[in-house]
Amino acid sequence: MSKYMNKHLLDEASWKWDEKLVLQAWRLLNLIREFEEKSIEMYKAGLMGGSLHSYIGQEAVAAGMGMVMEPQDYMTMTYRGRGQALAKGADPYRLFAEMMGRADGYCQGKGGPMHIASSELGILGANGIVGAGIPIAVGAAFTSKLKKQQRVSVTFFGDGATNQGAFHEGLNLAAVFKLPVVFVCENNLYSEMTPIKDSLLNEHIAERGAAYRIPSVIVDGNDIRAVHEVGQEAMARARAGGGPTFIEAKTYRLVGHMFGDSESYRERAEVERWRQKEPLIQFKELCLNLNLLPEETLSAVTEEIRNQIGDAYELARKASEPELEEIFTHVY
Amino acid sequence: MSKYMNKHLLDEASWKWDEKLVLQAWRLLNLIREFEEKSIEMYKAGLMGGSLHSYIGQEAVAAGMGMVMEPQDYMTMTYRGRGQALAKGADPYRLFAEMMGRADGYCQGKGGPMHIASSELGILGANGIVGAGIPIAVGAAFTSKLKKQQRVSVTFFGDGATNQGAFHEGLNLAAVFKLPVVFVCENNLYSEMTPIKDSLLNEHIAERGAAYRIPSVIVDGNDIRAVHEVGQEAMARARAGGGPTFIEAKTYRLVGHMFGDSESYRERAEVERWRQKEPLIQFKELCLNLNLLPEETLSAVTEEIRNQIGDAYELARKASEPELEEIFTHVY
Amino acid sequence: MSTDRLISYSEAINEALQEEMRRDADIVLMGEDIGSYGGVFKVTKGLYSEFGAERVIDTPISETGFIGAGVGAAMTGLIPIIEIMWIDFTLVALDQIVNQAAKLKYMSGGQTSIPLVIRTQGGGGRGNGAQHSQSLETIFAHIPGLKVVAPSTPYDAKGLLKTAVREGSPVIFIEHKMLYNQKGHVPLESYTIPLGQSDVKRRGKDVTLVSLSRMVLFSLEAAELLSQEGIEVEVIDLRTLVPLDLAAVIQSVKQTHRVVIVHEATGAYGWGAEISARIQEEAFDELDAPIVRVTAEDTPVPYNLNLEKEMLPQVKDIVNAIRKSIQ
Amino acid sequence: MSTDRLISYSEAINEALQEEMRRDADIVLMGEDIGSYGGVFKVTKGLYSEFGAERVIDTPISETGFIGAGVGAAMTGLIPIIEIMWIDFTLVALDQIVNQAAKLKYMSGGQTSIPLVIRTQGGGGRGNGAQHSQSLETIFAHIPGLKVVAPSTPYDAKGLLKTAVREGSPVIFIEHKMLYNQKGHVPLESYTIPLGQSDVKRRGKDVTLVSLSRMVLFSLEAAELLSQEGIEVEVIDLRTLVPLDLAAVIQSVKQTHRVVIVHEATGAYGWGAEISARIQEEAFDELDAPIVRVTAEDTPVPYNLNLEKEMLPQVKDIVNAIRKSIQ
Ligand SMILES: Cc1ncc(C[n+]2csc(CCOP(=O)(O)OP(=O)(O)O)c2C)c(N)n1
Ligand SMILES: Cc1ncc(C[n+]2csc(CCOP(=O)(O)OP(=O)(O)O)c2C)c(N)n1
Ligand SMILES: [Mg+2]
Ligand SMILES: [Mg+2]
Repeated sequence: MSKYMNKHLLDEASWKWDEKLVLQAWRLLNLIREFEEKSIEMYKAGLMGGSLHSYIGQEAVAAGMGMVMEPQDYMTMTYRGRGQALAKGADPYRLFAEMMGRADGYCQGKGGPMHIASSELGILGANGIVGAGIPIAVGAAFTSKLKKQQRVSVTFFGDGATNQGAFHEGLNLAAVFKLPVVFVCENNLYSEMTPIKDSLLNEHIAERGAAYRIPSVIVDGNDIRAVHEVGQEAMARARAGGGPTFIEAKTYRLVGHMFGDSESYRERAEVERWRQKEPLIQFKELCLNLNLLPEETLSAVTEEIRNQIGDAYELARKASEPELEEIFTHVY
Repeated sequence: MSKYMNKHLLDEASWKWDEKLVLQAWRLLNLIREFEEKSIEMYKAGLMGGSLHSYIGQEAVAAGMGMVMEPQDYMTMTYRGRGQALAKGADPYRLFAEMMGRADGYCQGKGGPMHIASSELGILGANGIVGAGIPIAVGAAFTSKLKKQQRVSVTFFGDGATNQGAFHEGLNLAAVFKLPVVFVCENNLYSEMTPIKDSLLNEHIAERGAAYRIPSVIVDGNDIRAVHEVGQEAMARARAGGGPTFIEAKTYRLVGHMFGDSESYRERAEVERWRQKEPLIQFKELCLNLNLLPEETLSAVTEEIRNQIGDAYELARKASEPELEEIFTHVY
Repeated sequence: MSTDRLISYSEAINEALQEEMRRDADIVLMGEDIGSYGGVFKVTKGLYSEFGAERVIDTPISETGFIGAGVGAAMTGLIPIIEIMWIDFTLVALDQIVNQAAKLKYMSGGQTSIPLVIRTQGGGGRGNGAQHSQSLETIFAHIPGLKVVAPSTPYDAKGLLKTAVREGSPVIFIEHKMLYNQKGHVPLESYTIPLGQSDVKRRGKDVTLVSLSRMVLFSLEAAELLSQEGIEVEVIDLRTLVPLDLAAVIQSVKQTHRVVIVHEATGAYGWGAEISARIQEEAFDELDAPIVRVTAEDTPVPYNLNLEKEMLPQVKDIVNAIRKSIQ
Repeated sequence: MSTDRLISYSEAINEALQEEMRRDADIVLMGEDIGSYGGVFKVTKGLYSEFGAERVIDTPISETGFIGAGVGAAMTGLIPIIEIMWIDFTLVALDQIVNQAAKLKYMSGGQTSIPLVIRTQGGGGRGNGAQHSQSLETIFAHIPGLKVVAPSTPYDAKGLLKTAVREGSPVIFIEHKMLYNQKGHVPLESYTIPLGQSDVKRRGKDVTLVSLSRMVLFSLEAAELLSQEGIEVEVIDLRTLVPLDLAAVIQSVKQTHRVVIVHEATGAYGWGAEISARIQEEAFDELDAPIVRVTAEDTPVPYNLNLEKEMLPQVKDIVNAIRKSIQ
């Protein structure tokens, strides 16, 4: 293994979170899951345009990183990016509103689900072009470095995105200029309907980060604790002027690439195997086994968030449409 | 070091070429050098359009590969590519004619020095866009594999080109589809006026080949024997269905990036140091030291080639211009 | 057409691919998820099982890489048909299309041919947002060396694609996402349609309307509406922008003396301008009124479906434009 | 202009960069070999020594990477001016220009601004061949969200670049390789020129000629020649395609009733078509003759210098077109 690459192993014995962190993690995981479930409902109800790319199964990556990002940090993500937006502090109401194209949406209904952005939250934007958000995040890190701002850029992308030229160019720039960027590759084993193993030869995608001499780490992306740990280290390195880090979070999406995907390219058994390891169940069991939080508290949080999401959704359904003249604003 | 990467070391003790090979090598080295010297004369005389990117100092790479390529093999190269064309068997007259935009030129004067191509020689074309020839060579290898043709694609490019997205995507495709491609990266330490060490962090560019799990080898690009040896192995692997090889040939261009380059970005002393190691002097000394060929023979070859090049040049100067109507042919 | 059937636009394209691949073993398909999955729009359905992984190739997400590989394959004896899932993604690979595929024959003095088809789909109407709804045909049409096809019906799609594959030079074949499920008459017998031949989709004596792709359908709706008022619109479907069948347009203009051009691409510097400029260059004295263009507004495509409708040309806009033209 | 001097087009651009960088510390330059070497066309000469490696950044050869980084930097408080060495290379990075820079403000509902200038150079005339001689301004002009500038003189280049930098939105600033050494009057005093304001480079009553970039110089030569015959051509230098100063063109057409449009871009689907279409849309009754376009032929740019001349518009072609227009 290259000296720029390592496999993260959580030290179960020494691992310790206070109750606040545990609760934060559980809330975030639930927030994303509930939001995603509701989004499917919304899509089925015909309330959205375009396609819906669900994040179910990958929540621990966004949530773990969300716990270590500061409000001033920058973020880019993909069409599958509502989870990361929530983790960065986005308001579910404004997210739903955007997905339904309403004036109260983050982008006034002009962006849609693939283009969530929030300048106040440092969310530079989700991107519909595979790989394109990577150099943009690198550029934000460039500003941060030049202006000595200690703002870190976190960019989320998939395994398949690592085959794009933009990935290559973006990583190299960050490495050469030693920029405060954290590259988070969510390896969910598929790029749309194509198994990633058919699209590259690397056993670990982290090999690709290491090729630019960027410290690269493989982490269990379904374990929020693990993501949190490597994320924290990466953010600290970036903030201390140590340059970029590449994180390969091994995870799995439990639903289709987009709503309507027949999923003919994978066995149900494979999905079921991964369902056993899914981040919420995993973390819940941990909480119970280690007596971190009682079952009632956990369920209460889930319930509370479910209600919160339900309310936000209902509110968003009633939100007003943008004025037609809005097509002409914000062009230049 | 990655198991996909190794440093070639010529075994001086066991190295052996018969006289035919020695002569072939010397001829090729001289052919390219004389051609390049004459090209500068031509450019100075105002007989060419555009820019002239000289290959002086890097001849052993093209020549060494030229010795191992078969006529049916495919090749792509760059604006700096007359050397490789000669190594692949191109006629100096038709090259000069093309550089002067004449009807007898390989491209009827419509391509110019940056776009030398010869379908009969398998030269798919030099390219003016950095990195762009790489996927094209990969595509030719694709044909070869599909049609079971045993034709290998050789693609030449510079160190700077490895920062382009097209490089990344091309190498990955070749790796995944296990195509018969030999990637020859001529690391001459500069990408135009920028030292390559300012544009990437890798100590060896071969690291980048290895990142795709392509067998990658570092070779002394100024030693035609070394290039020949690694080239032979790479071609054999490709022909046997073993897939691509990446060769990093460490070399140096002894003249400016293009004619007129002030070379303000490097010390004269550096150039002089490399001049000591330049491929022709190196090979000539070897021939003399090992008694491979007598001084007279070597000089006679140089002389003969100089005359041949001189004649080709004079002939090309007199070649006719293409008809003006030719602007409308070959568009579709 | 004795053996006429109704099939969809995507089925028609699928048939063209299948027939051509059966005819010529040098044809290969490349693209993302086009193999066993059959493509996200299902256009390549069944081809993987018939022709196998050697000829129906699932590629990594690297459009520059595989379009470039397509160019190299085309130069060396194959006929690659490349699917670029959305036309918006051609922009990550435009160098290989514009600097390479379009120019290599010319730059090599005719030594090389690039028999390459890039199939892609464009247009709006599904709320896919600004990066998945563009109509970029003008960009390609402006580049010498590329032919540009954009069919409006299953019949045309099949016949034109079969020709494109045999053209021996790079063809950008632009499908429309909102047409995939549209059904139309397609004979069982094999046929081809030459590039550069427009088609009069409706005869009329009052106005010449020039369009292509989905906007032909909108135009026909508009023509139908106006016909009820006694205004007869001749709807010419260009089908290809390069080569351009200007002769047919001019001929019609000589009858109607009025022109409306309809396209889904944004207006400014869009292809309608070329048609307009050409008509006034070649039939200046025939024009009784200014040529009117109906196009998308000069903005990115907004996500909200109402806004998207407002931004893209609609039937009512075409009706208004025709009225304006005959005033 | 009391302190008038003659300086070259490249010097004028260099001055604009220097003045703007002194004015605003958020401006950074990015590009290949622009640092201590000063750029292959020497346009950034001296800036590295004045502003240092932090603000004058030599990038790896990765246009997608550093244009993308420029977009990200622009969103977060910097004003990047990016040099793309040859306009032909924008094609390796068009996604970042067209799908990102041009759309992010819109897609974010106005939350984001992209104050970004892409400086590049195009055009033929040096025998650089098909991949280094293109005039691609039409492509950019067709994309909503991009402003497009192409100056013909040192004075315009300086004034327009200074404005572009302050524009707060993406501007494609296209220089011409054959103009870098052209000298012209540039005052010592600071000035700016608004985008969207054309300039009458020569007054005339007989024909309105619309052009930009190097072709303005050719057009002025043609006008000079014809003036000797008593034909007075009004030469309008558009200077920017987006925004487009159509009003000035229309005003002139109302005097001359004849129009010639001259550009170096290939003709088919080139920007001249838009000007032509717009004029006939807005001044149909003013036209006494068909609008004539003088453009490059619809082919790649051949290498041979004679062929290149034949393919690109020349003074004699412009003269002929004007004659044709006033026939
Ligand atoms: C340049 C480009 N090519 C293709 C697509 C179509 N596309 C959308 S998502 C996707 C798969 C991406 O896979 P991965 O990066 O693994 O992310 P995941 O969807 O698994 O989160 C593809 C091919 C695109 N959006 N952009
Ligand atoms: C896409 C692209 N960007 C920039 C250039 C301009 N350019 C021409 S050669 C060159 C340097 C290439 O360096 P390298 O790959 O090391 O090759 P070398 O010239 O040293 O042989 C550059 C930047 C180009 N031709 N294409
Ligand atoms: Mg994936
Ligand atoms: Mg180099």
